[in-house]
Amino acid sequence: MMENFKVIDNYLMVRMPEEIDHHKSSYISENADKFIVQEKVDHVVFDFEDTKFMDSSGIGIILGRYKKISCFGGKVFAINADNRIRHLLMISGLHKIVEIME
Amino acid sequence: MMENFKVIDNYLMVRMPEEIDHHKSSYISENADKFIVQEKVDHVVFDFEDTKFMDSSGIGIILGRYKKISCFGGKVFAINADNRIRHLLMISGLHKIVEIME
Amino acid sequence: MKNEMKMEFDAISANEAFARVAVAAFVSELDPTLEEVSDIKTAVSEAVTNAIIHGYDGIEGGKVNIRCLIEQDVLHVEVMDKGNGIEDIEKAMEPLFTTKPELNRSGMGFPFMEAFMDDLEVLSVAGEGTTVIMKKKIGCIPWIEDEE
Amino acid sequence: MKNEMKMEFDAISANEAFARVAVAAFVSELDPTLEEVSDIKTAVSEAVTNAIIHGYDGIEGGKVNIRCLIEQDVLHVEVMDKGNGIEDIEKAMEPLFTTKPELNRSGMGFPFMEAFMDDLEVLSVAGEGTTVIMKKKIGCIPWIEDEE
Ligand SMILES: Nc1ncnc2c1ncn2[C@@H]1O[C@H](COP(=O)(O)OP(=O)(O)O)[C@@H](O)[C@H]1O
Ligand SMILES: Nc1ncnc2c1ncn2[C@@H]1O[C@H](COP(=O)(O)OP(=O)(O)O)[C@@H](O)[C@H]1O
Repeated sequence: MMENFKVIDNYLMVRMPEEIDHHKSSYISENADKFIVQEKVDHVVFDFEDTKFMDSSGIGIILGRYKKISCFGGKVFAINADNRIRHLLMISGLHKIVEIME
Repeated sequence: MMENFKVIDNYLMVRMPEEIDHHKSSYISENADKFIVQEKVDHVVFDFEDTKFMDSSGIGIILGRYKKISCFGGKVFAINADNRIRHLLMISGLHKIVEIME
Repeated sequence: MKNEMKMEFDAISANEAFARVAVAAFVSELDPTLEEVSDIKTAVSEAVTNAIIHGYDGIEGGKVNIRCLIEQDVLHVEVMDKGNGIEDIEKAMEPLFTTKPELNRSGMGFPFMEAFMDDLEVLSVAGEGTTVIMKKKIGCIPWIEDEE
Repeated sequence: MKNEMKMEFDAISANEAFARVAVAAFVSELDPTLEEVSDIKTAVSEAVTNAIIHGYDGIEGGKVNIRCLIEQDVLHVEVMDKGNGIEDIEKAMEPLFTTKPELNRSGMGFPFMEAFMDDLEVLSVAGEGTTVIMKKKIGCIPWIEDEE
């Protein structure tokens, strides 16, 4: 699963799994944090290309990473988010802190 | 669902559903029998193109149709059967009465 | 149309996916849209996750119970645990309120259940457990009566 | 790895699909192959169908119970009904034997359960009901320990 994390310059790219729930979320959060600390990335990009299901655990993953990097000026991005994921980000208010890209 | 039954010359073509179980089977059997009687078809071709699941209810459908038409010299064919369906036909002994086509 | 189903399973996180898939499979006879299926899966996932991590603090040994009832075109779902219970239900249901931020919880579980189901009721007694009762009307009744 | 699940549902044919999907979802933590999933779905479908059409003669009102247990890499499945029961179990298990040929039954239910599971046991008391107990070892244990 480590191939789901890639560092490009000072960006961490996280390829989100097909199903994002609590069972899967700690793995993603812990590994993302490892990269943030060890590789000194500034920004995190969450790629939802493969994601077919997400519950509020996904919101927790994004929010937690945002809290870690925003104090140093880091930004959080979401790419390839389908309508449903955008809607979930919206009702959570996360569209205010996550840049949703086409 | 009626579009799953087609008469071509004296052949009845039955396009089998994605899931073949007892819940679905009476619909298929009853309609196939209607065509056999009303349209006077001799042979029945079961098309498994769409089928992703089948249990022994599928065997019952084929066996029942075979009994109806075999006494008049009718034959039963299976097309587009994947390995699993072939295996199910095999262990039921149905490969002896059903012609399995490529 | 009437149909009932109950299940009980170990309160471990591997069963979150199982629970939502099972409820989605149960409701499939109502011919829900993909969107409705996602709504139901999300809501069930939230309630079951809460039972596991808040009700039982992630400690194995507890059981989660789900009861589903289809009445006409309405799905009723109850998710129950015999865990910690909730002291202040009103506060718990506020968006972004969570008692487990250290576990990356977002406090959006109840708000998601409210957003995706037509009705949400939470019954809870501190020290005894929690029952979440949800309802959702499924849009389109299939236009042909199912055979059998 | 240990995990348990029980479910109870109305003995109606719409629940045949629900039951096999639920059991397949429960076993997914063992990372079964597609083939193993099909084997399990077929076996569960046979047992549940039998409970509905033979146990309860297709008459509504009965309940079907399923109990699943995962122990290490082995799935145990029990399917129970409180219906008619079976007079002669040995005969019932013979390939092509069926008491309901008029319903297009093929008599291949038990043979399929035997073919696709590693172990099959049938307990039945005429007038009281039937319990089918099946076991299957799932081939490949996932090579990384699942987190949590
Ligand atoms: N089944 C439960 N048992 C005990 N407490 C619960 C339960 N469900 C929810 N809670 C409480 O309600 C709070 C809010 O729940 P929720 O909105 O789902 O957000 P989150 O799960 O992200 O914390 C939880 O943090 C917890 O304190
Ligand atoms: N749960 C059950 N309750 C009562 N009788 C059963 C049950 N399961 C099987 N039987 C009996 O065993 C016979 C053989 O079952 P099976 O091999 O599954 O074939 P089929 O379902 O096609 O009849 C059935 O015809 C029925 O008489």
